[in-house]
Amino acid sequence: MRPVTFTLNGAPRAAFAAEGQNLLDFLRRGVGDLSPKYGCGQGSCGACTVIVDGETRLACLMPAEDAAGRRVETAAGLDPQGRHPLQEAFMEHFAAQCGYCTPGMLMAARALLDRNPRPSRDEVIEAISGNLCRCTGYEPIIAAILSAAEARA
Amino acid sequence: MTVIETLPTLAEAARSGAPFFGGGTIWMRAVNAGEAPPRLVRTADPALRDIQGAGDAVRIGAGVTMAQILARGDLSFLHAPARAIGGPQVRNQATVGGNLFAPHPYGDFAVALIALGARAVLAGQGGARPVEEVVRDRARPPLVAALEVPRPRDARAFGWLKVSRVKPKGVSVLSIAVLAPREGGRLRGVRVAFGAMGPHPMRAAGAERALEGGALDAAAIARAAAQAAEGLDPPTDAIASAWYRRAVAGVHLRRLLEGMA
Amino acid sequence: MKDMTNPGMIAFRKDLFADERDDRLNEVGKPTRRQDILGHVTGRSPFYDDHLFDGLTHLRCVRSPHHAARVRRIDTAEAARIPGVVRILTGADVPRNLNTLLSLLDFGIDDEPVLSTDRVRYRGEPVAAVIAETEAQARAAVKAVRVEWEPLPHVLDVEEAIRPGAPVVLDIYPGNRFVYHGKYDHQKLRYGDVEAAFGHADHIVEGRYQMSPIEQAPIETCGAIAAPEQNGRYVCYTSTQALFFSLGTAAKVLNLPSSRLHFIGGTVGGGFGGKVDSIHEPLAILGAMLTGRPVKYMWDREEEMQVGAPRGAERWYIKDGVMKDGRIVARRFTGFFDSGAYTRLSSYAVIKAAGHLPGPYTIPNVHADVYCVFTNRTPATAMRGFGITGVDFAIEAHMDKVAEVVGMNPVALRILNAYRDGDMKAHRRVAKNCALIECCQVVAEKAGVRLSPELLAMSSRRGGGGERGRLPAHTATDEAGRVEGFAAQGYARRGGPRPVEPPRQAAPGPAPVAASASRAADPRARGAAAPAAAGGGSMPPPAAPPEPPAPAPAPARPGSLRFSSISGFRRR
Amino acid sequence: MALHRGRGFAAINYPIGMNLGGDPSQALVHSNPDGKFTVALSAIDLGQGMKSVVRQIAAETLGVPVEDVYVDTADSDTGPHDMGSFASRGTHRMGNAVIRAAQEARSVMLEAAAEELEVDAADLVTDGRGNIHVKGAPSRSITTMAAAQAAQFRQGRTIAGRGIFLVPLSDVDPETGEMSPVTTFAHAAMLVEVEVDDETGEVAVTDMQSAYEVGRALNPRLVEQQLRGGAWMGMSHAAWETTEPCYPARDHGPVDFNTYLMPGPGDLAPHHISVLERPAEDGPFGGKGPGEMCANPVLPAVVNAVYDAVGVRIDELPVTPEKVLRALRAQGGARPRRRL
Repeated sequence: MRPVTFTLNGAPRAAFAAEGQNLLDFLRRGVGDLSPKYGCGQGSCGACTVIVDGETRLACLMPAEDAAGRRVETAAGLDPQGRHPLQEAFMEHFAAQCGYCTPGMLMAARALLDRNPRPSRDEVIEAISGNLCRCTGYEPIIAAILSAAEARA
Repeated sequence: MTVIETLPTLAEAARSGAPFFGGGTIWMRAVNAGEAPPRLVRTADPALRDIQGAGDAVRIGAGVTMAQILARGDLSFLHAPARAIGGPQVRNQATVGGNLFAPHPYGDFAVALIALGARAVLAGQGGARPVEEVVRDRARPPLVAALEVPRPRDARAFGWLKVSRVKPKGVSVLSIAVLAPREGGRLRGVRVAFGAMGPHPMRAAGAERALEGGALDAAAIARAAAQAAEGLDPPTDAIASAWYRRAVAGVHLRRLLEGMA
Repeated sequence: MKDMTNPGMIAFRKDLFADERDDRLNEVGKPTRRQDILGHVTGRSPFYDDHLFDGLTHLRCVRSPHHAARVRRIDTAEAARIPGVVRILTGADVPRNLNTLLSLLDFGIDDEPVLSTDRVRYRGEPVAAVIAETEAQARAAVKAVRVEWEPLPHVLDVEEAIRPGAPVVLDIYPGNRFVYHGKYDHQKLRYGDVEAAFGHADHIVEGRYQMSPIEQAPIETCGAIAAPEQNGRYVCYTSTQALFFSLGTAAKVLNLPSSRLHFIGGTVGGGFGGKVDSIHEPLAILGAMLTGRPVKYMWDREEEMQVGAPRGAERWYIKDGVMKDGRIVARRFTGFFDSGAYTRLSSYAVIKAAGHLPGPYTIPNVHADVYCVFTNRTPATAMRGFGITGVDFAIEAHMDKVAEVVGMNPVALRILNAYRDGDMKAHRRVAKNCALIECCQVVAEKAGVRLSPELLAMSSRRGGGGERGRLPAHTATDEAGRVEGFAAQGYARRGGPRPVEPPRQAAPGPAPVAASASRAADPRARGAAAPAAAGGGSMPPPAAPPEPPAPAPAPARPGSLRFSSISGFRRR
Repeated sequence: MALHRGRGFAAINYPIGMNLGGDPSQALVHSNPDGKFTVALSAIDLGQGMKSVVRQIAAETLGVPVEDVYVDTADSDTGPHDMGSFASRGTHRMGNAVIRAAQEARSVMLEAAAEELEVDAADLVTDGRGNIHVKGAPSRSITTMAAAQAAQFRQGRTIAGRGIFLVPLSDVDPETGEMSPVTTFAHAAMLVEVEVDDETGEVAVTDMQSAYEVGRALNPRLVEQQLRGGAWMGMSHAAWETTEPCYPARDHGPVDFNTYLMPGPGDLAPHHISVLERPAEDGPFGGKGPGEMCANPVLPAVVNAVYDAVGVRIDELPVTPEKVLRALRAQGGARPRRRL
């Protein structure tokens, strides 16, 4: 076990990480942020997507200790009342069904809009291409992200 | 249970004899599945993430990520193959060095490096070896410090194509990279490489022979397409059968070459 | 090239069937936001794995690398010494180590162990379960369990499995076919006389259709967390799609009254049918019972894909008799559901499919033989459209061939043959509330498919019934596939009758059945009352495994039976 | 190289609820002292919107705003028995159980209101905005909150209701297959357009035009979620997915989402949907279950469209590029049919 001190959604946090523990397990069980989800542990589904120092990362593929000294953002850090434009757009566009991919999808979308406030449809598709959804057929998610971009512009 | 140990220098990592943990997209998956060896090593050496050289060749540290390459306007010739790796999250993590040893059906970036004639600088040994030789060494992969990648003199001389079933992020049915420099209307130093057409990225000797020394015209393209899969040994997997890969390798090579003509 | 500038419109055709609807409603019909949506977009929706427990342990299974094998020995000594290992479970630890999912509906013989002790029937079948402090330790210990396997012959194709001499998957079904009603090795549907009608048809159109296995692929993998509650109860957080079904299964397998189980779920990360099987709950609870610790049993993605039950493969043969004008006068099906190594829900799907035939069309002569076949493959289970998706693919691909043979527009062919209110269906109930014609018309209009004024004027509400609503004067029946040695009742009871000798099962196939007898159709509706005890997953399990044997099998007399279980019949 | 366009059609019906019935659902509804209602179930919401649709059904039946209803599911200690969320049974079975429970609770609420207003409960109506008033006399009214408080604290009544819905289990005749499978059917028709590459066998779905008959769209956006997502899954089943690419052999089975193929967001096609509503006589407000049938017509429609485009029939799913290419080679190239 080694101590990991980092920033989670703007607040300083510290917890112990086990050898070989990935960031997903560390955030969920070590820190208690349950918003990133386990979908594969293989880097193939995107449900565990978080933002580390401004870049999207698959928490299941990142050693927990690598969070040391870095800024980690998760869906739990958007708006607890759901007032972030992306959250509003996902609700308005019925862009979630089971909701399991939603936190990761929101983080992929957020990273996109942070660097590209007015993305094209193709740029949205590229940005969410690492995040699988089995329910919606993606179209409502694409529509929600495009509409959030418009709302923020 | 695996320990991921960070050593001060690449040389020490090389000496440790333990497998090297690069970006982690391959090793962390194995760690999660309980399939990794007890010890993996890595280094925080910043040189691994350096990109140098504005001249004929660029030296790319083995720890440079696909996202870093995509952020560099001067490396635009590498953007298409870098974008073909994983999804955005994977590209923020996957490294150039790690891609050389990514097992089938991964490793498309190495295909581009092979076609470009890139050489791998090996840690602790000095000197550089052609990437197509290095990628063969699957059992005991050497520790790569950097890649020396010749810039194509003419952007049109380098072509890239990845065929996948899922868009925009999907693993390879196959990938193709072609370097086809022209001198006085004739192709000189043609290099054609395929991904997912063998146990590791490979050069397509038949296609190269068909193109070398001639014009990039319909006849040459047809000859290259006909010989595309010569000497290659495509695998069967969940994505496609060996038969299918062999059947369409020439079609896709022809389409790529037609776009470069 | 596709044009995504308009990725999709939705139109509500309130003009159609308006006279059958009262649209003056306050809340129903409104596009109200989902009750759960705020939880979803804030990451706070509580899925089963979002419940944290101190001292949580992790359960992982030791699995067969063989399609079929005898288990000679399971040596857990080395695994038990791995640091962090809390307990290793084998079949001997399971109070009632044999179950079939639909036994809760009195549907099928118990056939599947929770942890197999003697024999495995598919690659991935579990024979032991390791409980350890961490997932990594559990994985290491699983690798350290030594199993001596004796590989056995296996069979993977449904039609090979039913050939004489094929390796037997389950001894209780020596023909590798589920037994229906204690009588036949398949489910029959007989309506009219297809063979006679083929003789009068202008065209015969035949086809063979195959669906491959498909993974439900919910993004949340299946699993459960169980922990001791106070007062001798166990709480179980689960991803199940059917809370009381899983509770009932756990109660039966663990020999516990349902009152000692507290199941919590309801917020599930996608299911699509793959979370009905109740695989995780019994083992997680058993682990909690034997260790006193919270236990999580969660599939990883590889297990979800290869060990988790898929939508099973189906193979269908269809033969149609068609008139020049496009009327289909006879349709015969032979269908094979690939159930994999155990029954799970496939036996149910076969009856569902049989009841669905011949699709949404009024065809005066229909004949179907549908088989639930056991192979050495991952057991199949439900998935979105269970029992229907595969045969709908077959029917509608076949309709396209028929349209071509008679030279008709494919949409017109559907409308011409579509069922309408008042028509008699092949399962001998009158159709009502039909809307196939209208769906076809709306799509044709949108997509610019030209239909004749006659076809555009047709309606599901007109032209049905009458001659189309009458049962056939004559229905050809037969006793092909008769199986001896099975009791016609009470399958699900342990200690009940077993086949006394290898049952005789005629090899079926797409060829016409050999023996054919006639009998007058019996339009009398049979009593629909079901015994209350058969319904519901919460039925308490029997206190002790041994039960009195059921009465000796009696020859079945059609018409004198009252339905009491889906596979078995009890005398009135 | 040539891309060939083709169109394919399919039409289906779909049985709603567990085949043969025998699958009960129960619901409990009760009011808090302030007139807010809780619906207790053990049904599962796995994304289809169970919590939301029964919330609307309960609110409609109770005659209160949807905000005044919360659906609590699934805890076996508090939610009564339900067979589960499968077989398109959720909306139909549970919706009916909730209607019955809500009707019972509503009748107590109206009796309580009648006592406060000193009128006959049969003369009372709800306005759906939280008020109960005498029919034709909106001024003689009481809020549901006041009625609930009066019931609990003055009159000693429980505003609560129990509901169960059961389609009795049907016989199956072993000889003829005579049975009552279900009581209602949903319907759909689908026209799919594809482009087929005759050198690689690749098939791209380029357009979908559909009509779905769902009884009643209890929530049009939830219905759209099912139809859009379900049609995507149908497309996926048609041309991408299988756990056993070498079926019946078990080799090369996918173990992750990189090798288990499903269409990505770049593979989508426009999907234009028409919704028809012919109420089911025993459906809750006529509703049927759209969640399963939405995928079914896409599979055959894609296969038929491939035939229309290049003249090869792929009768084994999924329609992989390899199967198309092998069939094209066997046929000696594309033979477009263009019948639609």
